[in-house]
Amino acid sequence: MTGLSCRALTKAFPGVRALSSVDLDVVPGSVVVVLGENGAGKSTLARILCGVYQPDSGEMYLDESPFAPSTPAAAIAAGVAMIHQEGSLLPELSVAENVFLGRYPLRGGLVDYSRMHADAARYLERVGASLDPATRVRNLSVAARQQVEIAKALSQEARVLILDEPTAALGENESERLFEVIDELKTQNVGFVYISHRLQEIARVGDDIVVLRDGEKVAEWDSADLRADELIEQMVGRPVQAVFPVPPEPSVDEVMRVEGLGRAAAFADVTFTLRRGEILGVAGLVGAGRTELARALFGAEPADAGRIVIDGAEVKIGSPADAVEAGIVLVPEDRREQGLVLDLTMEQNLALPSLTRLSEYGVIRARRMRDLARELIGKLQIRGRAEQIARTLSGGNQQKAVVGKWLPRKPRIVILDEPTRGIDVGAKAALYDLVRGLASEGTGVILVSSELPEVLGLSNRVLVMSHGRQTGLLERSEAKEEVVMSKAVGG
Amino acid sequence: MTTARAAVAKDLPARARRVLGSSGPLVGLLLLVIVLSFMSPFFLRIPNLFNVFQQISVIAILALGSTLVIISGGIDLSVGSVLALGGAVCAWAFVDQGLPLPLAIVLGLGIGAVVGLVNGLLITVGKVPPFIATLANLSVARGLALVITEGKPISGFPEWFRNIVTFDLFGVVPLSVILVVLLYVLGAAYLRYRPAGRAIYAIGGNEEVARLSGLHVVKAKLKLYTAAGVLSALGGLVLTARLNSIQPTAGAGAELDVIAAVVIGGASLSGGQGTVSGTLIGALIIGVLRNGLNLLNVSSFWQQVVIGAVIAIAVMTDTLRRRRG
Amino acid sequence: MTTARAAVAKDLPARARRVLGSSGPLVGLLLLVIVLSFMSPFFLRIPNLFNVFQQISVIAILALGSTLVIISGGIDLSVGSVLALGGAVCAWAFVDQGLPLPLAIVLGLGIGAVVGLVNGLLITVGKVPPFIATLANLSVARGLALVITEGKPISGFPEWFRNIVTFDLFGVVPLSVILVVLLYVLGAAYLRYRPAGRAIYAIGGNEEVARLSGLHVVKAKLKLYTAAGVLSALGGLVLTARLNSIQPTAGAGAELDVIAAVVIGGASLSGGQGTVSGTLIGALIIGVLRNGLNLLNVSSFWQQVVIGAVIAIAVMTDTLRRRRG
Amino acid sequence: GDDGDDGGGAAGGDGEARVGLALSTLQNPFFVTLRDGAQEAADAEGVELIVSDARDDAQTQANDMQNFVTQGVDVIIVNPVDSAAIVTSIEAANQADIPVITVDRAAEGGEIASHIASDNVQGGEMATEYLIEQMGGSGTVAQLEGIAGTSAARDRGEGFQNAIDAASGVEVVASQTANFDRDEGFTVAQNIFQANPDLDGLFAQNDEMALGAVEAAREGGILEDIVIVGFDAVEDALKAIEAGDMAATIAQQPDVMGRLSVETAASLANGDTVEENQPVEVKLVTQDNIQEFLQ
Ligand SMILES: Nc1ncnc2c1ncn2[C@@H]1O[C@H](COP(=O)(O)OP(=O)(O)OP(=O)(O)O)[C@@H](O)[C@H]1O
Ligand SMILES: Nc1ncnc2c1ncn2[C@@H]1O[C@H](COP(=O)(O)OP(=O)(O)OP(=O)(O)O)[C@@H](O)[C@H]1O
Ligand SMILES: [Mg+2]
Ligand SMILES: [Mg+2]
Repeated sequence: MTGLSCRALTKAFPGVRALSSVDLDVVPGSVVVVLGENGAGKSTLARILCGVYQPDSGEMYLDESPFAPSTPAAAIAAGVAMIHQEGSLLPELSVAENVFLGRYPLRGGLVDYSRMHADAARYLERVGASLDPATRVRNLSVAARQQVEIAKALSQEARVLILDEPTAALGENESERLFEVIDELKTQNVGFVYISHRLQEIARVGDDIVVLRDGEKVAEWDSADLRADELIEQMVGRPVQAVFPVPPEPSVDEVMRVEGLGRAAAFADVTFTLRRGEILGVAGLVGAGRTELARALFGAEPADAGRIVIDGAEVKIGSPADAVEAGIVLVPEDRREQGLVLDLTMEQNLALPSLTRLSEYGVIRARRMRDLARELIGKLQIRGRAEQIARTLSGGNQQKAVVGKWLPRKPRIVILDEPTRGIDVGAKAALYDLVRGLASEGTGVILVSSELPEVLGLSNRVLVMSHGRQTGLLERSEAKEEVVMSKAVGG
Repeated sequence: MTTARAAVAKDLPARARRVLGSSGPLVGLLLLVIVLSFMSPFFLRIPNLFNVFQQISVIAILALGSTLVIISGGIDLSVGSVLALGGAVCAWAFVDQGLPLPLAIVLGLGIGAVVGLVNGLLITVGKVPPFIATLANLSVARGLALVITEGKPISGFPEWFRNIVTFDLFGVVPLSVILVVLLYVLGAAYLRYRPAGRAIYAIGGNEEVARLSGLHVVKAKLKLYTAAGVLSALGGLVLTARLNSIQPTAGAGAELDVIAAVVIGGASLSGGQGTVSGTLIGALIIGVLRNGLNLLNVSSFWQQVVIGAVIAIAVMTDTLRRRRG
Repeated sequence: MTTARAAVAKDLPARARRVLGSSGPLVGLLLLVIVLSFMSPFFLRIPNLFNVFQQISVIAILALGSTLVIISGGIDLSVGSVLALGGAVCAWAFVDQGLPLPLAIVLGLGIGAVVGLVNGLLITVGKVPPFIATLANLSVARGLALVITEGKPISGFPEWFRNIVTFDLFGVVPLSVILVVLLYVLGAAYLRYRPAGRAIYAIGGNEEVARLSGLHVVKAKLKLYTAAGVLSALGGLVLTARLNSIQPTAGAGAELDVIAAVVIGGASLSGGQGTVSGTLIGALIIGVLRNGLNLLNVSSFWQQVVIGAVIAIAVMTDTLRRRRG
Repeated sequence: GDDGDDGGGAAGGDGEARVGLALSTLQNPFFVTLRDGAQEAADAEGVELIVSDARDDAQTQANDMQNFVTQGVDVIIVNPVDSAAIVTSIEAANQADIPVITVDRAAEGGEIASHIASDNVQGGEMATEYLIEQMGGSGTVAQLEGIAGTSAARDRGEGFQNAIDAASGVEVVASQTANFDRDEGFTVAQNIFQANPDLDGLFAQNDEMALGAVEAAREGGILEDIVIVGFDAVEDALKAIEAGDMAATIAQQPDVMGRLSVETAASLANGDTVEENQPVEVKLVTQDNIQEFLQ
């Protein structure tokens, strides 16, 4: 048969068997969806297909001839390209250069910038991003970067395209735009491997489904029209309640009051109160300034206007250290750049905010540190060991660690920026329980998320932002999807 | 998409900056020139300005190679030693062995290529950090230069060899200055218009991403370090021609000057950033400073204090300004 | 019972590694010692081994500070100059100004702290890259040392000052060796058991993450560079005591030796990795190599070649071995 | 040190002669003393002295010379880093009609108005002959070399070798570099003593290394058994000779060289003729004549 097919792929890392004897067929003009919990081996499989890793055993065939790429360059040359889960853009280069990295259009042996910019603009338009190709990627939002990644993969004109969680950072419009591109390419006989944790997308894009659990293929269907709970049960191995827990009733005591907060060129005039045990959702379109608000509340980039009052006293938050001192913590949206020190162990990462608390007479108790790490790993069901280097954890498990490291500090206010990005359904449910648990213990929670159902389902109240302005503050009962959307668009 | 439009507007000064290179070092250089021309009547004379340029020409040639290496995220500490080794091999071949001078020159450049290639192989195949690999060759190349010269300067080149470098075009522009300008124009064009040049920025920005994007990282690095070796040896030949002699100790400590020029010029030692025009300005800043302090007859002890302070202040105001802008 | 024993056995190498740091450099050191003891009958004698340790004591003291700085993702090029400045200030205060020696010592250490603090402020507040900030102070501190000493060595200390460093405990162990061991034990404990020590790894691994985890990054860096300055000055005092004199040129070029020791010891110049025990082994490798080549009376030209080659090979085999697992 | 840094160099002189002194290095007490001698003479003669320091780099020195020509000084005194490399700079000065005086080290070409120097080879011979004499005419010796490739290291090493070749029954068991540095002198000497426990004599190519060797010998408890000879007669070495720790050193009189060179320059600026060769005596300093040198 034509297309890409894999037989009995196996791959082990020190301490884990990431893939055991997995078969996969990618038929031209169709989309195989690969599902599985965090750490199930999805990215490992994808990386083998595109030459980043070599399998320990097993074979691959491309159009029936053996295919064993030893470098990404070889795979790209053979027509297999990939969008990596963790991003593969260079912030200091322009959008156009990122798109055509290594394949610049030339004229007389020299890079032809005008053609490169024109071509890049074409691909960008195709994914619905109207970005200037000359902009540096550093200046782009996470969502825009993801669109550049997609444009880059498209420009490789691959016959097999592997997408590892391409929509994790996209809003609904941008996602839909991507699906249209996929539909179009399917008609041109491109085959896809599509990895995602967003089950609601699957029926929209998928043709076949493969489920991995602990590195093994546990189920496959040649239709994507399946009920979510069925899929979940296969992935997790047990039924999971996919409904949002109703938030606990907050106390009347206010823990935080924010008045007229703003930061030049980012957002302005945000005013709200947060009560003890309240979950305040923050909704908005991509680029609305929610991340900027969260960072300002945490002192990462301090606000330059307005005031923040905690427990009745105005506080000056000029740095994250100040915020932590005041009992505010932030789970940032970019876990790899801002959440974890990737080359340190899980234990060291989890202990980072609590170093002084883990010491006695100024000396760290190694045993306590180890116990703390083990406890958090158990509590959050992180697939990983305390002494494992953080870089080698799967994306979703890294995300859990970023949340987990703050728990021992028993914060008064927790700000979560896109906390469920890239984590599996089971983990999501666990995280929702965790958030609810924090709230019921009296912690104030600020939840920033691009997944509207999540915000609406979890929050007591919802703050809506648009173009850096606060356009609404809705009670749970008023916060219906259409109302929030109209305010998010600018109403 | 207001976001996109805002981004474009925000990027406009960035565009200007891309064309001019970072303007910071240039401002620093101009300030220095203005201050010095008020302090010394000799400073702003045309011959003195060409003197300064000629005085930095050897360092500038070394720094061109180092700019590429540093943009790629590496470092080259062996520049000064390779300079001596290149000059020594050329002098040994011509003066001691009686080979024709053009062949001797090729041998001199060749040994530079070899040391550079060894640097590259140690780094890519041997996985030795660039700092250590080139530090090792700093030591090895210096040792070999001493062995070849038996520890003594070698001299005795024909007049025309010297003229290649010191002849003054139109009576004022030394040929070495023209050589430097030519090399820098080529370097700038390479970095901007050759795919291999662009790849250097990608490798320095994030080597893993460069690899995932299908670039041949190992090959690129080997080329880079070899080029840096050849340029260092070329610096040695220019020096030999200018002084009509090569000392085995020539260029000792040059690595710090060279790296300083590159970093003052706006490159980052963590890679991915830098321009050759910036480096030339960085080298000129150092050269102008030394020249000015000489003209003002500042004691050599205080000179070191002043040079250190000016470099720190120049880089500090530049980064602080850029941060605000 | 058997299981438990098996588990302990399995954990032994891992534990040993944790205590000793990465085993790679240690293996290199042992190999070197074995080879040299076959080549020279004098090498393996106890007094010679203590000599080597004592010979590296000054570099080791400097390298301790640099280890912390390098783990934090920085670099300190000013170590050698601060050594000279610390010694010079102490000598100037005692010999020229007639102040009591303890006060002179405090002044010497104090000037080290000041230069270190300036390094730290330039880096944190001035946003100057560590390479440039400390390069500037390499120049400034050396200039000041030359100014204070007027370019000449200063000598004339009481006998007891010398004895602090050179007295042989039990007839064989020089006090300077004990000082180094003590400092290294403290350094290791600090990195392992003090929250501030742990924070250094996080800062070097990813400064932004450290900041967003609520660590006081600026304060931590200021402390670090100040400590490195004090240690460099302490190295200068040990040198002054040992030679009963301080030269204004003392420690010139020491920065490369110091960084080499740290990196051979397994630290990464990109930060986040490294141990003080590794650094000590790195310094010993350099010391043993120089000692052995002296004992074998290898010509000074070839010595440089051999030292460079051995360092490259040592680091290469270590990284390649580690990569294989 | 006031290093003539009264800064007024730019002002130029009304009638006052301006003299450029291009030194190979100032990070060495020998040349600091030379500079001090020159400054003294300059103050006495009413000459403006501009000093540059090439830090032992031939290229830097070429730049320094170029800067002197640019400033139009009346006379240049140069202490070449490299005798061959300096020639082009001297020729440039000749072309600008600026007379050039060489001091301490000669140039291989160009027009030299006067050469003022002491002989390093001869000094090396004198020192080594005395060393052999003190050893009783036979035994084992070691040498501490200066920075590889510098002329002082070469010339003194040559003198050492000449004296060794002339003697019989003396064996050189080690010759290692300690880069003119006291600390390295200590380290390398210590290592040499380990490999040669019954070493009889040690010649160091400068006093700094000799003093390092003295400390190493003291620490090894063999200071009594070994004859150590240095070079340069720096203050610490004179004290060490007085105390009996060192046997001898060579006094080069750098202050005399400095003074003489500025006086010669002043004569040249006045249009007077000067001696083409002005040798400055080197002297062997031992315990017998130490009082002459100690002030
Ligand atoms: N380089 C590596 N070294 C060691 N272990 C690794 C490495 N890469 C992946 N692993 C491990 O292999 C397993 C599979 O990881 P993989 O990234 O394939 O998961 P995933 O299914 O993509 O998860 P997610 O949904 O969270 O992205 C995990 O246990 C992970 O910790
Ligand atoms: N690292 C950055 N550097 C420069 N500009 C940025 C950066 N991150 C975001 N921006 C810009 O800041 C603006 C607000 O982005 P922000 O991330 O706060 O929005 P958001 O509502 O949180 O959306 P999302 O996080 O989903 O992208 C956008 O215009 C974006 O382009
Ligand atoms: Mg994954
Ligand atoms: Mg956001």
